[in-house]
Amino acid sequence: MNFLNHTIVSWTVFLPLIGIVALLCVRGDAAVRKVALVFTALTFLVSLHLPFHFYSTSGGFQFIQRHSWIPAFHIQYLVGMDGLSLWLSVLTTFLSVIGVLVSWKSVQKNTKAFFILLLLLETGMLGVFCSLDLFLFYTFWEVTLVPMAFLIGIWGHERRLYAAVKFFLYTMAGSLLMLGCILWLYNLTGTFDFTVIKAGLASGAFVLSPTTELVLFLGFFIAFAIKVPLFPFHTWLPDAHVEAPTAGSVLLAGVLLKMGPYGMLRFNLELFPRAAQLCSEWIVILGLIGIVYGALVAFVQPNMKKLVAYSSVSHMGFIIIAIFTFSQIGTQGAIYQMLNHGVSTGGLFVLVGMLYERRHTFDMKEYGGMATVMPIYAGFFVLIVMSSVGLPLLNGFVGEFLIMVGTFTSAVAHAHVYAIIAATGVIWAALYLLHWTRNTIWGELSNAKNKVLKELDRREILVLSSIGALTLFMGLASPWFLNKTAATTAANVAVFQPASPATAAQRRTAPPPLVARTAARLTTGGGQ
Amino acid sequence: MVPLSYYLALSAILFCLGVAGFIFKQDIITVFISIELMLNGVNLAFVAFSHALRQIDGNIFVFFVMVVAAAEAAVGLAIIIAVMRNRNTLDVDQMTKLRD
Amino acid sequence: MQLTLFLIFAVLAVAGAINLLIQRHPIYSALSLVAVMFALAVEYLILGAEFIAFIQVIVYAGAIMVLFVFVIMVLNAGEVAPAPKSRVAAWIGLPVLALFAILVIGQVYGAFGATQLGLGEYLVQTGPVGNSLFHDFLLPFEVTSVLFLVGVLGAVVLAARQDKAPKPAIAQAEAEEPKAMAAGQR
Amino acid sequence: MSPAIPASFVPGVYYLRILPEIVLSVFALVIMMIEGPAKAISTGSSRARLSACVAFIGCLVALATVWVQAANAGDAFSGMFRVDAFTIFMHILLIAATAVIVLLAMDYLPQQGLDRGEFYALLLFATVGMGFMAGSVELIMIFIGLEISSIATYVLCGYRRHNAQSTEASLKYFLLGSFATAFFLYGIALLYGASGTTNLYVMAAHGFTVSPGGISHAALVLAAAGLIFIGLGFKVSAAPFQMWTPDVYEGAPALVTGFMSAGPKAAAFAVALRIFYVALQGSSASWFWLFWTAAILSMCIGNLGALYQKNLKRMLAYSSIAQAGYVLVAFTALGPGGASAVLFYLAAYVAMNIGAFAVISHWAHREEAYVNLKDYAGLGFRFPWLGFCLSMFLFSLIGVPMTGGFFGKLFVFRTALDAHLIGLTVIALLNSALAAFYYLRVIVYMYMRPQEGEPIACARNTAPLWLALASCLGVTLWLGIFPNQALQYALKGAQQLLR
Repeated sequence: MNFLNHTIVSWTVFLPLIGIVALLCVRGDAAVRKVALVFTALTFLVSLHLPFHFYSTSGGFQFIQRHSWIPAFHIQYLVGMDGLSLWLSVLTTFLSVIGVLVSWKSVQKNTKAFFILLLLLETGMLGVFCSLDLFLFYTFWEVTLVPMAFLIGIWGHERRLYAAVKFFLYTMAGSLLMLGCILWLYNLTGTFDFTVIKAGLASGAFVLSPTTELVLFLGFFIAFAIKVPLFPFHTWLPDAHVEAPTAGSVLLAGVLLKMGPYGMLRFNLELFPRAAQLCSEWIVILGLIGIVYGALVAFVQPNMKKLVAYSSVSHMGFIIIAIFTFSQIGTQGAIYQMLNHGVSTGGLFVLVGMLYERRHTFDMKEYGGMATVMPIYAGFFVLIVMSSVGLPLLNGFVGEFLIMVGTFTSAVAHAHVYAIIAATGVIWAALYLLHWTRNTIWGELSNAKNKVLKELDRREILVLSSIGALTLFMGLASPWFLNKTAATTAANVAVFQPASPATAAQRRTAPPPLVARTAARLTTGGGQ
Repeated sequence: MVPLSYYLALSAILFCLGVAGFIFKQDIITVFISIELMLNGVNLAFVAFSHALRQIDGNIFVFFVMVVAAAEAAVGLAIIIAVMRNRNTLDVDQMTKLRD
Repeated sequence: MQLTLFLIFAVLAVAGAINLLIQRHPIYSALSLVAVMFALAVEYLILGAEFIAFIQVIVYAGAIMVLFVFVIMVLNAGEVAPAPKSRVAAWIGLPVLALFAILVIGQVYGAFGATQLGLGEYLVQTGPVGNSLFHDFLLPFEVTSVLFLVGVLGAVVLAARQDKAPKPAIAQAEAEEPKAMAAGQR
Repeated sequence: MSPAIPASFVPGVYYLRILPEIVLSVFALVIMMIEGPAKAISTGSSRARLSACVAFIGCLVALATVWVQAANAGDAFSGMFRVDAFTIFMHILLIAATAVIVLLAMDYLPQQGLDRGEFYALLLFATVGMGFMAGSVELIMIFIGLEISSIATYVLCGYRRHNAQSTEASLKYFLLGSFATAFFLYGIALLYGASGTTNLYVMAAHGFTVSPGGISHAALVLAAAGLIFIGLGFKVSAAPFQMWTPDVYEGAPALVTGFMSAGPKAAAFAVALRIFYVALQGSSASWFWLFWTAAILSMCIGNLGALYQKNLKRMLAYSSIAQAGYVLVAFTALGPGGASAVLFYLAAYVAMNIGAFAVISHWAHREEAYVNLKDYAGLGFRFPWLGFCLSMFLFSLIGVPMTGGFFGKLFVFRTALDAHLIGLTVIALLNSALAAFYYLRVIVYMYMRPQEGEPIACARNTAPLWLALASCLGVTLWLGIFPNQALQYALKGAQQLLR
């Protein structure tokens, strides 16, 4: 199988594109669905090659494939994977299969176009995670934007136009900012090759002035923060989620949001560590606001889909905190939590979507006592909600625990405070998720319309059981997952480790006021 | 002896009067005539330079400008006739079919 | 002597140009332009541009301007009543124009103030012009034929009466916008 | 006069160097000739179809002869015309654009009831003019080329001569175009006076010290640059000389609008490159600000104006102003980088813009009844391929990766950054974000809005239309995905331009 290692990434990325060609050739909605399923499943299987041939001891990139693409601009087709992108790619292929399955019946209009866009989206998302050339990365980044906007705008719910345009313009603005920064970086270094830029910046071959580094950092950061979405940039998310079709919501929450933290880990931290340290406190504070704010807003949502959307804002806050406290455990937890969030929030959207298919409303008041009419559904519902809450033995627990530990033991100032505030987020999550479960699943079956609801069919059971099994598996077999990412995360945070314990202790004991310190660092050039 | 700048000043004055005509006249044909006036102003500059430089090129240039002006006049007047047939007016301010 | 000649005809040309602007009826404007052209023809002669002076009279003033006058007569174009709206343009346009004139005159004066042009110092006769046209300027000379072809085609396309009007076009369009299409009926 | 003038005999190879222009003129003449006799023996439509075929073949032959031209690079006709990589690049671009327009006309003209052969003759003549604009290195030839293409375009604008809008557009374009030409000519006169030559390369080599008086001509050259800039600014519809664009684009037949926004604009930029980059190279510090200002104004006015347009032709008119602004951003970068960015962007722009107008002119129906945004509701799913093509062109205009428009913008921004025009680049980036909104609205209408009223029956899609759409789409994607070759050509053209 070794010969496959050179091309496996490309196969994974472009199999959905071949699927699009196949889709163009078939007629009839039934055939279209089957072909889409076959190709997403095939992509998933192919992508499983990756974890089984990944050397967990290496922190560098593997499965590298390099071709010259546009020599005049020194642009290469350069793809590869490290521990960071490995699981996210597999998550993408997995959720794409789920996406096809949940759209099986709910998408009746323009089916072929729907699945073409879904497959295009898959290619884009996979490309984002494995591109090692900044230009290629940007290309794939934008490629995800267009199909997602279409999925929301065409197959969405009532206010789909508003949501689609808002989504497109928000992310477009962010990505243009990133394009500007990529070009500037190219201007400074003369290459788009991520590995070269990283090595050059680390070794001092390319020198960025502190101001330049800060501006570049912020340019990339804002683009990613919009995608995450970090607290003040999150307003597009509830609209997009609520209006998107189920498959769109699943992929949006499951994968597209992960592109933000992925980008931060990959670019902001690896390329601009000084600026990252400089800004980390502000970002962590935004993340904390996001946790609390998202949870509180989720708690009062009557709309179930909005509830899940705001819970994403809250959950993503954890990941941001973990990333910007620069501890290896925390970063491990962040990656793991990205996967967990993809699985469990994706699962929550699937659950909401199944109810919507039956009742055509997201209003929580319309439901209640679903356990009596749909016991299997209720079982899966509770399982996935528990995973999202972070119940021990399930996947969410591992990620949140690692994040807490990582944050608490981090060398950054006020790490304890961050960890404690973040920990309250877990309580908030339990609050609104259990509140929701009580209102929907338990209680009295008061609404007459709910009495005739059909139980899950085989396809739906297949979808939910695969998600449910994954939550269990990831809860129990977390070392297998975390092993693969250990070397990468260690390399990732190595830059941030304090030179000696003494300096760390010094910093922790006497922290000057935050604002004054940031200003001082700006003026002195960001040095420690 | 006449300074070159006198000729150039005359040329500039004629050109500017042409521009003024283009901006302020309301009758399409007069607007077009103003453009011809501008071209005449330019021609004078060419001939004056030609003389100052002791070169024939400026003269030839004027010749071509006249040729072009003739072709432009033929087409321009045809356009004016077509507009007149459609609209029955030659007032620039009436040309308002295309506006925001 | 030369300066006197220059000034006389310069004043004539400027007067003609101003008259062009003042006159309301296009026919007077056209005739004013003819006057300007004659004055300029004399200036060309003073500058030794014999050939240009003659074709200025024969072709420009004689042929092209006659075409103008002819069209004015055919269209029976009359005076256009001044509209209040175009005064707005005057407020914006005049200062810009004045600025531009001062600028241009200033520039050329500054750059060429010292150069004197004498009468008869340099004479361009028809022979050298022809020679030059068929050697150095062969390409533009040939290409102008394309220009004239375009002119002919343009006149044919735009102004010639058509053998038959495009019937369905008008029928359909009339239903939608009757007044815009009224002219197409002829 | 320029050096190395053959005294009395012009070798035949000189004609090879203008072979594409000769071929196009001959084919145009053939069309003019067959229009007469054929009128007696055949009906209107088949006669026009014959003319269309002749025109298309003419374009193909002309494209083929560009290789002959390329094999005989060098100066021709006493240094009037220069065949270099730049000329070749522009020739391929312009003639190919015309070929696509001819294909589209085969579909558009019969549909509009305008099926007369003169259209094709005018188109070919306009291309001859543009070819001379691109290849000439002598101001007099540039002027004549400009006039040929302009006059032909004036006529094409008024081609729907029974329509008041069309003739009004023609009149507006004619008056303002001639006005601009006069400025251009005055600029030429001043340049001639300042340098004593009209050959751009001689001018560049000798500078502006030859003229009498021996006084510094910096101010005069700046005035000349300004005047020429006004003249060309009108032609490329750069702000603040853009005011005619929306009106004329709206009134002209849709296909002619497509042509106008592509060919003549590209040719005018080629002229601007030759004049400013070559002849006025030495005084770039003084004219740089003209372009800088115009770039910002064009982008902002174009994009802001387009936001409120309901008529698609008008919207694309404003968009073309904005696109001219992006080209001007590249223009301000100077040097071979700037020139090659201009060339590449023009190529991408021509492909995507003609493509967009191809769909619009096909969808417009008789008398252009359907050119408003609301007429596009539901188009995307009822005519998936037509919708797909239009969305791809619009995405390219937005600047989404994998399209020519994106790579063009990338090249422009990169070049501007290289030239340390950071403020300008930021403004351009902001503008392209703003522009996404109105392009996107068309796509939203096509795919996401329910159709109101009776569905619009689409005219039959003809083979020429598909060929034209496919070639525009192909070029747009080619320039977006594999731009390397085109980049190399653009760079080579730019280098030879500045040699």
